[in-house]
Amino acid sequence: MNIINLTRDYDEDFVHRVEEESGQKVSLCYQCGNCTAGCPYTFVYDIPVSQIMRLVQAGQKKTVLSSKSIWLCATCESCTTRCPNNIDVACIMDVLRHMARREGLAAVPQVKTFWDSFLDSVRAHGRVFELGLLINYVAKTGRFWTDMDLGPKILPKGKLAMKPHEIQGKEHVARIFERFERESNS
Amino acid sequence: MSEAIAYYPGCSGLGTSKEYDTSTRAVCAALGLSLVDIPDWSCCGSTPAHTKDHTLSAALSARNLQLVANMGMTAAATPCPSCLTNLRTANHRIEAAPFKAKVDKLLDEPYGGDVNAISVLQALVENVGLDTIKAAVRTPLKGLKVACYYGCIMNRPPELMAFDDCENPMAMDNILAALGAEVVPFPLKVECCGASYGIPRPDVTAKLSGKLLEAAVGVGADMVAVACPLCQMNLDLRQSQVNRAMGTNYRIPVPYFTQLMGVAMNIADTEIGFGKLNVDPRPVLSRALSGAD
Amino acid sequence: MSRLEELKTRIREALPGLECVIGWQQGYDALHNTPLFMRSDADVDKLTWGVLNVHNPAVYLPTMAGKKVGVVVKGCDSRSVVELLQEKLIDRDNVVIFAAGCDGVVDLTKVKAKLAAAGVSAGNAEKVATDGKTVSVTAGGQTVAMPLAEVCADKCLRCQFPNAVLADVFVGDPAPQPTPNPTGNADLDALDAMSVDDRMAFWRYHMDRCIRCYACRNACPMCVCRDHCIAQSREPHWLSQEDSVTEKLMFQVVHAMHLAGRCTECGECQRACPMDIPVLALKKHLNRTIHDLFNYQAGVDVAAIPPLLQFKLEEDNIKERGW
Amino acid sequence: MRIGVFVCHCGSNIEGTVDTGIVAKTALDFPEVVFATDTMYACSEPGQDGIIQAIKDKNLTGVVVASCTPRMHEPTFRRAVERAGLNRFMFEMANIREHVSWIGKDREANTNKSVDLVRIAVEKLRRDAPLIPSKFSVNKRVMIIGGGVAGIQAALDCADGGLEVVLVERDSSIGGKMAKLDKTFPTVDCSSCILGPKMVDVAQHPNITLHAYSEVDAISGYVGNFQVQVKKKATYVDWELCTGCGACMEKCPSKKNPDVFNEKIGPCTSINIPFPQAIPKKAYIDATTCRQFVKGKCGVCAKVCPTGAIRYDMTDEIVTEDVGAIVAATGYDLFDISKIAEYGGGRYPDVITGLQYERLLSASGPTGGHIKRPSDGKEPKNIVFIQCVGSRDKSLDRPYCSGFCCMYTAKQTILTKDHIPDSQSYVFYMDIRAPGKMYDEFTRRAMEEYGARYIRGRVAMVYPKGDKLMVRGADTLAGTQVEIEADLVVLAAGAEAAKGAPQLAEKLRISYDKYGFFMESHPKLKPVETNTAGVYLAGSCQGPKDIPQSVGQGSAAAAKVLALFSKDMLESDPQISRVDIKRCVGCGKCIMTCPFKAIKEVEFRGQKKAEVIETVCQGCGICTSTCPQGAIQLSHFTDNQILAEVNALCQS
Amino acid sequence: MPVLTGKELRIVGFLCNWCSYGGADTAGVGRFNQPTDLRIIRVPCSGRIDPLFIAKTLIGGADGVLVSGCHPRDCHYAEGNFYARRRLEVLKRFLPILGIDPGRFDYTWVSASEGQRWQKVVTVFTEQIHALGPAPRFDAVAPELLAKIAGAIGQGGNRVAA
Repeated sequence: MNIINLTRDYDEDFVHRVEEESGQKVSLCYQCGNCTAGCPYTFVYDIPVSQIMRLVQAGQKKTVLSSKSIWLCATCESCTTRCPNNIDVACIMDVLRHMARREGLAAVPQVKTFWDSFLDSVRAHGRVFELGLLINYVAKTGRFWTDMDLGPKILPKGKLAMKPHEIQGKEHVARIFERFERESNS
Repeated sequence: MSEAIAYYPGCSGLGTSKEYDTSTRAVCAALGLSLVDIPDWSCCGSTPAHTKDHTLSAALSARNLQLVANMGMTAAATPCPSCLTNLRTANHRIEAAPFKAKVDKLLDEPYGGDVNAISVLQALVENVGLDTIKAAVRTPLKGLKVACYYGCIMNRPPELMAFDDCENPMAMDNILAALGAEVVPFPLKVECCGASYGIPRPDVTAKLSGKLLEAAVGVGADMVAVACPLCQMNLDLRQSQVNRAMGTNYRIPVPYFTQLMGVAMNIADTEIGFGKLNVDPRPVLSRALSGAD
Repeated sequence: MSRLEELKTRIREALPGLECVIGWQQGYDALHNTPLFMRSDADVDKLTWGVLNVHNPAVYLPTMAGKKVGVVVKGCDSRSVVELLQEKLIDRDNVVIFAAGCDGVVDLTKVKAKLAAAGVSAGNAEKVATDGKTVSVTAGGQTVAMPLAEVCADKCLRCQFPNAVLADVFVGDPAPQPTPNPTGNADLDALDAMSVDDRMAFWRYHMDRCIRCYACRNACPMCVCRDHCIAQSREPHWLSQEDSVTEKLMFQVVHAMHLAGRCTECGECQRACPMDIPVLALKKHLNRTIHDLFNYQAGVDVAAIPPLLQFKLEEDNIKERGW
Repeated sequence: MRIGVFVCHCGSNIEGTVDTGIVAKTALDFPEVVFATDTMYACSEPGQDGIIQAIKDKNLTGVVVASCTPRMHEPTFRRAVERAGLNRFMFEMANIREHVSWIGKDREANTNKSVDLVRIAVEKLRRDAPLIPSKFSVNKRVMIIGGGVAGIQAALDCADGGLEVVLVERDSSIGGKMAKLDKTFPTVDCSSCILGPKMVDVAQHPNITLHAYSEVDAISGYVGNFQVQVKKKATYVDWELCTGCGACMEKCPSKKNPDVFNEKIGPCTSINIPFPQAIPKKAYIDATTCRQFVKGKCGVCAKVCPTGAIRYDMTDEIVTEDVGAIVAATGYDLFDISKIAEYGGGRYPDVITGLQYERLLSASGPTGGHIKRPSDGKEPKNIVFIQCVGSRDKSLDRPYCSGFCCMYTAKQTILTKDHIPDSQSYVFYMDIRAPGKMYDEFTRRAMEEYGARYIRGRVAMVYPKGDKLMVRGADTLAGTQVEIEADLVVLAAGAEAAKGAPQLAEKLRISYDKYGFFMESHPKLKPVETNTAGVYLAGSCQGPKDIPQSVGQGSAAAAKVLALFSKDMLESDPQISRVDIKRCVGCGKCIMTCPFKAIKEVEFRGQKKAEVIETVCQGCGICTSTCPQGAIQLSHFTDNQILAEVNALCQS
Repeated sequence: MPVLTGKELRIVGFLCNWCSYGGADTAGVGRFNQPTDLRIIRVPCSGRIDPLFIAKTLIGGADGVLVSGCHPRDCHYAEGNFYARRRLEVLKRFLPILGIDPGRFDYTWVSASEGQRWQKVVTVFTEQIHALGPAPRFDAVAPELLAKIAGAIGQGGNRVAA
């Protein structure tokens, strides 16, 4: 196990950025573990959420941003709801994902790919085109077996549209994405 | 008494949760709650948007809220908790002027910030009321044991959602009780089902949904009533994946609560759309309603 | 029977049980009325009612505390009576309030300006006539007609209470509720529009002109300290007698702060000022603050507790600054 | 006035960053200052002697000491000038240590600022007047409010000290929370065995008058002379006649009422004596459940009572007690566990509070001392204890530590093992707070000898699964989520201010914090005093406390009362408000705003005037800033004194 | 000499004895460095502070006034700070109409244990006063400004403001 040198390895800027972007004060956390206790995803996390909070407090940017946990959090808000110190933990997890994206990190790539495919679909059509999203995701990840078993169950129900529902204002939506990219690159 | 509220069906309402959309529309119409479609609404961005950026996420929601404002209305109802969370979060975050400025920069038309978003569930409880629902029951769901599952974000975090009890919500229970069903106390009402990990991490979703199905069967429920398209898909469509992963053999129907309202209110089968579910609730339903067990 | 005649009748009826009744009479010329203390029927004959009754007779009530007296009031005057009752400075059993609906009173400064503009000397006005809309002043043989709305007191322009809020005897029909005229607030609007530095210069300019005569205080019905005003005492010694702008301004601040939550904006301070200094603006500003903070207005409810003599554990409108 | 100024070096504490010599030299230029010097340690014996000597040598009539905060040594120097023959109020301090030398190193600025502070002290002193305290007599009776262990201790100590004691208890028996406990930590001795004799002593002590089933209705007066109205609530039983035989309870047909003494986990009758050791052991009727009151007919108890003590027509009665001091010992209440819905308290019968568990453990409890879970009466094997339920939780506005839960939970795990040897206790905790004598050893024993499994982490949720309760928590030390299939879940519900505490504080005119706990006068040096003279605190009404602390405070409060009553006459603090009767117009604004009802209206030559009640006035000065004509002035902080300070600072 | 020219501004503090004065003591005991401008006048309670003291201080030439008392509900005298809060807030809103920048006066609550909070309050407030600079004085209004105002007033009669 790595020894952390708390004087040298403490990334003050990282702590500051997390606090600023989330609007949360991480020093409020007293490590009771309630977030971990309630988190439905703890079993797949590489670092439980309470330890993510601890590592943020300790300024351990690299460990946190390269963790799988931040990509496996579903924002179910259990942690935020039950935190005795009123910390919006789910928001901090969101912010950590934002930061990881900026650093080019994604420890669970298929989750990021799925979310990106989703947003691509919104950007292209104004609304999500479910079948298109799935096809796009499969194409990007090569995970061609994804949900193949469900096809026979759902296709006959006539629920999955074969064509996207294009909206009239889809270029409005596309412009939101364009402006967002411009703003974040400036 | 006819009340009007803007209606935001959400993308899945056009696809995987069509039956939620049709049953919601039919039930609300029958109860005098007029749902007015938002012209040319777009996707709220759902979870993927807020995991990418909060400004982007808020802008995608704000576009729709402003469309509602342009209709001259001040409130919108949505059946989908994920849409609801995004719409409400956008409203909450833009209370801070610097954030609002950033959002407005992304939009064609800035959002004024004065459209409230609530769930269809909340609209049914608060705008329509249990008494009206009770009075509209034609076929009481007597003998049907239902577990009400709300999903993780219908009521959380409580400061944001500002509806019902966040640990033990009762709105859906009360509606189903009003329909005459026997509501069994379901302890995992607000546990997460695995959300959108069904595609990228089916193992995760299978495990979490499996726990929910286990608990529902454990409390003797005939079916699980839900209020979220994603929950419905995970518990119903992916039930076979759960069974495979957990070595179980569940076959429990997972209808939307609006579908059960439709049954009790004698709404047309085409609107209820039970045929679109994976596990068809009708056999269980007719067995329970006929008193045979 | 006119309002005035009915008032006189009712006062005559009540007079035997009263030390005196305070009202108004014509003063040294037709334009200037003065207070009237009616003790006999002959005194009652002198009573006047109308646009020239500018004084607030409530100012005399505290000095007569302990005696049973009557007072004739306009709507605005009645608020001072209410305030005095609320502060227990006079006894409800010892005051009989006579009132009638009021159509407004003139601001003599404005009247004189109109006369001057018409080239008429204001001295020794011979006759003043009014029909409720127009005031016609005859002086030096010339008659100048002026719309009442243009020469009435500012307080009448924003009047909310043309009829007494509290009266034992109310004669005639109540006056209609006037529509507020924004020009009644021109003084405060102008100050609001100024920069902070300009406001300092503004008060500096006026305080330079102040002659420290205390007429503002003496005319104020709520200045009940009278001989014990802290502006002139040694114990406590708040102000020196030095004729400096800061001491004079400080006096205005003392007057205003002591009226916070008590001032009914009767305007007597400003009317009495021989230098025409707009001292009422300070009190109006405070009243606005009191209303914003505590949703309170003085002189409408005898039973109310003034806002600065009470508190709430959590204040509705006071947001403390985070450090 | 001839003023002397003494500027203290405080060793190097002040001199290090302030040139005290220059400060003293500059002070000589101030009006009426005839003598100024710097001194090494003004508060030391030679320092004080130097001041006394200078007063005598230079005929000083007033003294300024520039040194530390007056909150530290003002009383010291006041005594010194008094020894030199001056009135002790002819003295002022300039705080040039805490407010100057210790907060910055700029010697020039510090020296300069010190000069200013001395200047305003001189200006204030020039307007000081000698103040002489007045004397008044003391009524040497004391009232103790609350008959828990703290109140019992205070009552017994006062009574043993020879005082007449009036003890007021809200419930029908004294004993408080301690009477409900089974055993006590860390000795595991029987709670009722050690409390019972004290309760009997209260009943039998000739100096103690006990008003049980009574509440304080109103309080007036001041230290030495309080008048307290006590409402004796209707018990519907004549306690002069009741022998406590219990025949009425046996025959009462209304048997299914939630037993408050048993924390509502067992039933009781409408006419009830809460527990066998109750003091007084008298029955009372709960009119909200009694059939005679609810249905208008029954009368069984009246028929069976051998002494004919039942009085259905009894009404509340007010008695007035005159006392010279009051001790508040009103204890605490428990956090409502149903507010944490994820734990299911109030929803699942087998989720209970620690105090309810005490009743299950107690031989006099509803299960006769056998641990049976409320839902089905089964003996639980796996028992989960959750700490900090409503403590250390900002989201519930309960950020404080309740102090004693760590210890009683350790005790309960030990007792559990004693009762059910094949049981297993689990304790979810965040930190173990065991700083008392033998306390930490005790918690270690629970783990090491009794095998309680301690898990460092909170619990997120409790939910039923079959006839078990699933407890899902975290083990933060292992960095994992954990689940336990429990038979019973015991929540260490946090301590809250007793219901009605703020209302009582208002009557007592003492401060209380935002949680409703009473405020002591000084957190370290005056822990049982309040800021209202003659009112003292004991026990958990001031904040959560365990039994030894509560007993200690009971004795401490008693010592304070005995010390107060050791004098026949009391001196009032003369730093109070005084009315200039000539200036007063009798408007009563001061009377309206005085928080202590210390000003009354009087008639003076036919005119209304305000008059200060010297013994009640606490010297806050709200009246002075309220009076428009400045007719009421707070001595030692008059308008003129503050104005002189303002002027000195503005004109310097 | 008392106000160091160019270095310090004239800042007067009114502190209640029981909480804020103690808080300032605590800050001293903790050696929490603070700017030196502030001069503290000790009063028993924030309820003793007649808002007129503050007006007097500011009109008299101080550059800033800081009032601090016990936190609401913690008043040594139970209610003094509740009255103070209302009166001080009224005064704060009154100052601008007189021509005094409201930023020159602030009030806050600091308990006897909050030494660090006191340090922050003093530091922030002193910075705020330095940002505002020396206070303009009524007896030293610039002649040009006076002439401008006098001119504006003169045109419409004395009572008309501008």
